[in-house]
Amino acid sequence: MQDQALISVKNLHKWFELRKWGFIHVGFVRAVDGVDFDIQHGEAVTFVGESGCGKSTLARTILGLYQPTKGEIFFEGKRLQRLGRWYRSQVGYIQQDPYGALPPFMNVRRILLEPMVVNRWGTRAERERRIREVLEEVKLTPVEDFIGKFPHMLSGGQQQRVVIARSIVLNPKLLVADEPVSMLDASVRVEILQLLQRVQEAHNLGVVYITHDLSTVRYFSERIFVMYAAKLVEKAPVRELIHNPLHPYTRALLDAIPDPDPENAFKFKEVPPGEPPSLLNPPPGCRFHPRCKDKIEGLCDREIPPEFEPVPNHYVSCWLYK
Amino acid sequence: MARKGLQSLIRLARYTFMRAVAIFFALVVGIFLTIVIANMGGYVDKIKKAQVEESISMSVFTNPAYKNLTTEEKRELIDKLVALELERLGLDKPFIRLDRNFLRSRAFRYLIDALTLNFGFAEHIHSTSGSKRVWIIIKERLPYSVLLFTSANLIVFFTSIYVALVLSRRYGSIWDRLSVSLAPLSTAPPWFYGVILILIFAASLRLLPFGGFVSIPPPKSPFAYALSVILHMILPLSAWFISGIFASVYSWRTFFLIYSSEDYVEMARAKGVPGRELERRYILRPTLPPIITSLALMLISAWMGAIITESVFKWPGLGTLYMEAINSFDTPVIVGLTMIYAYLLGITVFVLDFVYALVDPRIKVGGGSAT
Amino acid sequence: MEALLKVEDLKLYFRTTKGVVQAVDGVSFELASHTAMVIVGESGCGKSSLAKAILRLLPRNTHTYTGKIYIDGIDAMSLSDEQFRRQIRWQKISYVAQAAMNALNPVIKVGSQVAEPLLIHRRMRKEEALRKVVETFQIVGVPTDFVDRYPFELSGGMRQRAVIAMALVTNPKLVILDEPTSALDVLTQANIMNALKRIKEEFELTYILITHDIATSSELAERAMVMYAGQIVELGNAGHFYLEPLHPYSQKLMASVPTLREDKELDFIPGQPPSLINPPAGCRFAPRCHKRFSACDREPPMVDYKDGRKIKCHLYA
Amino acid sequence: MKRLWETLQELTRFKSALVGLGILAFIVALAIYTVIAIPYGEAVRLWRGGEDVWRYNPVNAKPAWISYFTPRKLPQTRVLRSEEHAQMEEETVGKTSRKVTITYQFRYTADLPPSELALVYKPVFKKKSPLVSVTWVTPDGREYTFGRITVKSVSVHGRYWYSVSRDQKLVQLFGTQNVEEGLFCRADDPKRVQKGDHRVVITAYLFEPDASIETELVLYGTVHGLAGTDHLRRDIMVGLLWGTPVALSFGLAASLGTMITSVIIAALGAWFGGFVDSLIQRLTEIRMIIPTLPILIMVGMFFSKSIWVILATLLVLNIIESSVKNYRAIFLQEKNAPYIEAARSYGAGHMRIIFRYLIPRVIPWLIPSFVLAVPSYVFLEAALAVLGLGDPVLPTWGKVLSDAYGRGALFQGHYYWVLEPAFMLMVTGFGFTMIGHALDRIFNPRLREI
Repeated sequence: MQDQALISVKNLHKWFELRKWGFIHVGFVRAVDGVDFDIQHGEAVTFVGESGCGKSTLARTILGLYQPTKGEIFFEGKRLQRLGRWYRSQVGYIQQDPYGALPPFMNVRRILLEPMVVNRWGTRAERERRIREVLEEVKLTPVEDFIGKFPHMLSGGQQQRVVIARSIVLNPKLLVADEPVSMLDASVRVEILQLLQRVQEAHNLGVVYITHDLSTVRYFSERIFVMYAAKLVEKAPVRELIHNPLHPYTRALLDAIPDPDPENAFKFKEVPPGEPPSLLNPPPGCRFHPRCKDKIEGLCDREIPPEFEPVPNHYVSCWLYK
Repeated sequence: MARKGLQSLIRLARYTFMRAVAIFFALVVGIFLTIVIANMGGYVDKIKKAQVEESISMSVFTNPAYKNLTTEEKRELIDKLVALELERLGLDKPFIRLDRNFLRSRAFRYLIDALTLNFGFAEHIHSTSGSKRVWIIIKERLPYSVLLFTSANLIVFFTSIYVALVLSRRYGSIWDRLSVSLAPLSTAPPWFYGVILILIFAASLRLLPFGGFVSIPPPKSPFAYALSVILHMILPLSAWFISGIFASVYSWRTFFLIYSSEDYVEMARAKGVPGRELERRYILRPTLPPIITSLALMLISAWMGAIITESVFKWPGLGTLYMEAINSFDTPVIVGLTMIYAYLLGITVFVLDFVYALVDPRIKVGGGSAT
Repeated sequence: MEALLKVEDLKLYFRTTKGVVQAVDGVSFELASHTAMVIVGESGCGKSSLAKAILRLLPRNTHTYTGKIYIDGIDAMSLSDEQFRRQIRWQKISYVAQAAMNALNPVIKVGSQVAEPLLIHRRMRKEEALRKVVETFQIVGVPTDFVDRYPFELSGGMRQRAVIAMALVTNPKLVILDEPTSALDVLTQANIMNALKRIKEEFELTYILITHDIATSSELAERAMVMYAGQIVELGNAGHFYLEPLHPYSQKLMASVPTLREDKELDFIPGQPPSLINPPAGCRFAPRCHKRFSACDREPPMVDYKDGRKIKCHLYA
Repeated sequence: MKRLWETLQELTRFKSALVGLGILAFIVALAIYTVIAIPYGEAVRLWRGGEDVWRYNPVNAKPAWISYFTPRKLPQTRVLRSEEHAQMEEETVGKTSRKVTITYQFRYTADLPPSELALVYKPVFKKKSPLVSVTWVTPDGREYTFGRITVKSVSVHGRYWYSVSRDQKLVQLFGTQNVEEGLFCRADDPKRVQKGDHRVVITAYLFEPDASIETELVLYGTVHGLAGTDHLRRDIMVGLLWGTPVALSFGLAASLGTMITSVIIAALGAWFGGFVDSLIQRLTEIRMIIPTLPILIMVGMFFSKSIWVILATLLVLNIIESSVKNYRAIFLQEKNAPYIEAARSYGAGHMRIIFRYLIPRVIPWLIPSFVLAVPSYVFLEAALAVLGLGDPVLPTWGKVLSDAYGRGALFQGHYYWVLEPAFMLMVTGFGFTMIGHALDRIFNPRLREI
């Protein structure tokens, strides 16, 4: 059982139909277009990519908020057809905007109670006990000070703690964290990341961590998946990827991320020209080829690159590694 | 450039056409529903049938010509006459049927009549030209209503937007605070202020006429005639103005204040765009679509409010006609008027939809919401 | 060198239902011509308010607005609103607003919005102005046919560039950039930073860059200013600041920045920034400071440290 | 509960809201008092009672408090009963007949003559009705004899009403003056009241041994009660008082009912989207075209004028209301809120999301608009009444106003008749609007600092 992947995604597609006047078909937005990966129990994986690359759609599809257009998701070996309550209680969700993620008209107690009520979890006394338990776990102590508060009375960091508490209140096995710290101040960011890490280790959770900010990744996850225009272009362990990026897009991305260094002010960066393609009409072949300086004429612009493994455990979808 | 202009013109035309179709559809359904509601889903037919039966049996039983008929024979005769009369009135057909016989139901015939402005003949009321055709009676009164309420609404609308802009520039000044505290004055509808104004200016001070369109007998010279009309218009217009202006100023002022803290307004201010230009290009222009929507809603409620205001002022428009029809129980006129109101509302919605499309580039250029 | 911008004891307070917010509380600094200064700090520390105070973009609920501002030798505070509009706005200072995505009027074509400052301040004719806009678009990397489009037809990155083009079109001396890239992707961000660096050299501009993103701020910074609770706590050359921050707050802030290329133990600042309605007496950072001592109950002086650095902390007094 | 209390506390920051709350408290108290003091049945009986109930009230009398604003002393209605206010003498005339002399002596000091004069005879007899005549001696000694009649038919209460004001003899005698002026004003100045003692002698001949007679002399005043009277001598106060609970319940019910259905429908449309949403949008368009007021008029004409039927029609028409559009826009924004997504991720069902997540979110917008809508429905009811479609049974402000308007109160200078219901309408409207505006500023975050 333990060697079975926690979640396994095979050839996943999520296309949204675009209509005019509400009925004339215009085309499909291919937000997720053929994605494969496995995540093991207790493993934290980062999906990194620019906004609009489909990473949030992927997260929502994993969460069961969207029905996949094509492809399968297996959770602990079980294929998910219709996403029942059972599955919902196995997956926790942490969002980007902590204030928006909390219903403003509910107090902390009610917010934490809701998932349990919806999933008919435990008795009344058990629920109360669980609320206290999770609040202590996310360090919102003393619990009594927080339990009656409404979201607007809490600071951003505290709000995000409530969100984390809610995501684990049903004892899930997988956490999906979509940019959990990007709206927080730098000083709080680290605190929340450390809390997430502690929670993950304490419960041996699988984590899907979605971000556009590569610099936080190394503090948190084991593997990085790089996504570009609805496809995964590179998968590798964190260190390997940072020190040996293979895909031209990954390289550009890593180059573009600054560290706080006064030298930066005197350097120009090499940035690929243009913008990511529209997902309504993605370019043929490799989707990065129009911006790629290493593209192979006649190949990259024609055929979709398959996944290569030039270094063990380091996968890349790029013709350069054929 | 020219191609782009043509394209946006085509888009505009297509949009207008789609809206016209949608509103026509809504109009047909709306009028049909009005017919059904007005007839209480056929209940009015039952009343009419009962009336026909009663009057015919009364006349048969009291008519000396049928004195020597037996009761049986009288019954038969009555049934025959009733059937004839019902057929003549079209009451023999079902009021509404929701099957393939729908097209033969009375409701459908009413609908066709209503759509072709064929409202039948009035029972008591007639037009000044002596016609009893409901459409002609209504047509005669329509301009009076349109004259009064279009001008009233436009005055309120433009004054309030202008004043609101000035106030939003002077946020926190005495005038601004005054406008906030006066806003509740608009709670009362125009007819209410009409009553009060008549009390003050007509009854008490005897300065202005109580109501009507022109003094009786109408003055001969065109100048005196116009003057008399204007004198008669002062009170209704003021009533409308007082009732509308305070809330309107308040809400537009608040609206402009909200929109003047938009990022692009601040940016324009930083750019050094002078005050008036800023208001015109950065506050007024982007908010035109919601402003137009609210003008539409205002006009729609105005058409309704007009009924009572007119009857308070005895203004010879549709509202007073309504009143007359109610008092003389003139069913065809009432139903016809209701239909006309549906048309007025439909036309209002359509015209403003069109203007909306003109001012919102998202419709003109395309894009906007795809889903 | 003559300072392009000189600010003395600038104060900007707002009135709210809960009390008076001291958003900018006695800020003084100088900025030499052709330098780029970053202002960093947590959200709500008053950095955006400082920008607005310099630009005289005062919200309706302004309570206090005092101090001295000299721009290019002009005493800006003594100007009337109309004089300020004519002499300073887009003549001396231009501005790239936070969330520049919304900084464009949705119903006016991009080109004519960018051209507007030229029509107002340079009294150019429309065609002439549009020609200049096309030129500026080329410099910041916006396709020139976007002149004729509406903002909603542009991507976020393009809108941002258009706003930057708008800030440059009249060749002002000083550009204030308020979080110009925070909503954008890493690649776009890098791209815009490149463009900003290039433009700075080309037009001999002076920048004030306001951001909460310390890593990105280093892309442009020559001078660095750290704000905390409405006040400056540290001011100095960027080289010193990034490598060896002095104020305990700056130190903690730097320690909380994750880095991609080097391993370092991340740290965070416990507690929350104080409310600006009733800020604590004495050093405003003291309640969260790991180095606080008895003197911190008193207002710390602005200490002139070596290399022209200024620190508002008793440790260096 | 706690939030409600906080809201109320915040309301007190606004002076206008305080005024509004005061008005509202007054109106509600008045409504409760009315319903307890004058039960529904009693109110209906009083309002429809007509002459029987209101016989002793003057016609179109002004409210009594008017006297405080005028230097003149205005007469109140006086009922002088023979048992208390007169001397009775009886002498036998012939075999069975008796002559009863009832002598009234009263002082009249008001500055205006009474609005009307009446004599009430309360005879007891079996077959032969008494014969009466009246002699009126004015303070300056003029003497008039009139009203020589037989008291024939007697109404249920055993009273026979004789209108002195319409006595043919007197009417002819005084010519251009009316009877009250003739009797009460000075001979040299027919507009000034001759103050002093009047003596009225009623002579009655009774023809049966057991017969008897009592009389009442009614001097109708020109002012009456707190609110005055209308053309049917009804105390307008009854209308004003009962108008309060009716207006409140009509306004609140219409506003609440309209809002609830519209909000739910908007939420359903926005949440489910697609076909449901387009259907609801088309229905909203259709609804915009259906003319509300004309339809209410038709219902009032052809079906029933009962205020409750009108209310029901209004609620049915307003199941989908034009505000659905506004609510829908808010819901469309809210539906993509992260917290809704979170709720879906832990498995909350559609109905739970709509009723526990979406709708509570818009309550801050709803409360002010609910409060602000109340007056418009109160005025709608009044408007229908003014059009002559008021409830035939219940007294309402609109009915009072409509009666006043219909009876030409404005032409005849009975301003109080128009102003009183108008005042009630206006005050109620003001109360709700002031609270509504303040609530708007509290709940609407965009307005908070404005």
